[in-house]
Amino acid sequence: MINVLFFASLREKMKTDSLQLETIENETIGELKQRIMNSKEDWQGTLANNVLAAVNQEMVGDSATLTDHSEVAFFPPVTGG
Amino acid sequence: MINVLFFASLREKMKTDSLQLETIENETIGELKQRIMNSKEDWQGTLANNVLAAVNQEMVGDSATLTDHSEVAFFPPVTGG
Amino acid sequence: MPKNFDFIRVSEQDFNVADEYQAMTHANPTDGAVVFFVGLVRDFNQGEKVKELTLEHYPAMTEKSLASIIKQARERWQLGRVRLVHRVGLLNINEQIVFVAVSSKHREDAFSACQFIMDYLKTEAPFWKKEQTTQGDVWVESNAKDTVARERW
Amino acid sequence: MPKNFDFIRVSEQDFNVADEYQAMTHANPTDGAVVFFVGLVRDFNQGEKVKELTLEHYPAMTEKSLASIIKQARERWQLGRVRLVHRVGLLNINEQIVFVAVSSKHREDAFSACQFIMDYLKTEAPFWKKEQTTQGDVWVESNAKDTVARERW
Repeated sequence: MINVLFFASLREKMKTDSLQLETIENETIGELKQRIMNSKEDWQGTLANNVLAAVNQEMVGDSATLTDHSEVAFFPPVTGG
Repeated sequence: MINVLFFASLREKMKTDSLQLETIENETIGELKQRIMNSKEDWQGTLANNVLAAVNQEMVGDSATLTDHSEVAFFPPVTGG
Repeated sequence: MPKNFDFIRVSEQDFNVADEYQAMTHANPTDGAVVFFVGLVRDFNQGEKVKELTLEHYPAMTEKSLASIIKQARERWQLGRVRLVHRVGLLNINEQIVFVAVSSKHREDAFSACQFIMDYLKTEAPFWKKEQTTQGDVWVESNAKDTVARERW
Repeated sequence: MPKNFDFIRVSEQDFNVADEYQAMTHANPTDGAVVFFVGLVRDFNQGEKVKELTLEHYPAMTEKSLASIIKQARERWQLGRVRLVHRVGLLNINEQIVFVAVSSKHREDAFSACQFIMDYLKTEAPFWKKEQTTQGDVWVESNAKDTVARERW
């Protein structure tokens, strides 16, 4: 399984703060985004633009690959400080 | 008359903190330096290098001209902060 | 306290600049320069009158991200102590949000590192602001200027 | 206190960073960024162990010079409050020498202006340091790096 977290405005758009998904071998972040967006009518387009990703609490690009038990987070550009 | 002040290491080299000198019409800072250095054996060379000048509390170059009652200050490069 | 000491705190609690400053300078005779940044809640942002602000973060990632930013700063400049405090939760106008302090033997290094840490924090650390304004609740949009500021390093 | 407020003090008295910070932020809801610099007496300078330090200045010129530096900073950046405190007289190791604080709506402006003020102060304001070291009393030599730092603005 992989654990997927959503934060801030993206959490509100997704109407959930997390998902538990099956692990797919060698899946990339870009592919995971597609899988999530395709899984529910309301989620279409939500992860398409201006979404950052972290795997195991480190920022990654769309080409990063996932392994079993990865913690994946999706969130909008950060606005702290 | 013009009032000439010396600060910091230059004051110690000159062995005085001030001089009262006759005003010479249109004298420049460069010329005043020469006049002072020539006026006493011990002062030869003291104002030749690495000396900053202020007239009426504003930094000036060697070409600035003096008027009666100017307050002239000579000092080494500053080291505050 | 060791010479090269990093301190990071992410908390709902406010911080006291006097205490933070004391922690930077106490028993630290080698660092002649200390630079601080404090960020506060402004009453206007992106054109709306702000009443209060909520700061959300990604707890498991936040300190890791801040530690990595400080580590990068240490690789670039010769630094003494670094302290970084960031608030989360509900904040009112004029409340303190973030404190970054850097000490160094050299003021140039302290200034550069403090600014670098803020620029990276603004673009990499997982915090998000939601403002309660007279026009309703709005998530703060990220600022293109912050990305530009980061790119120069 | 007016929004664009300059405060300059040259004194033998020590300053309190907490009070200075308070004066920067109290009733100041528009400035989201405050940058401070504090310079302290180091135990080593130019290779000698320093015991204490005496700061001489040119009283009639000092505040005039500092005011002119702040004025130049205000012409370049959009600033809120500026505070500058500089000590003179006898100082011990680890004592505070100088405090510069700048508030602004924009952190970039606050950082640049604070650094600009320090760079100019280091090369234009009429202060001179004499260090009492284990090797005797020595006037501090001006630093070529400070001149370079100033030239970039």
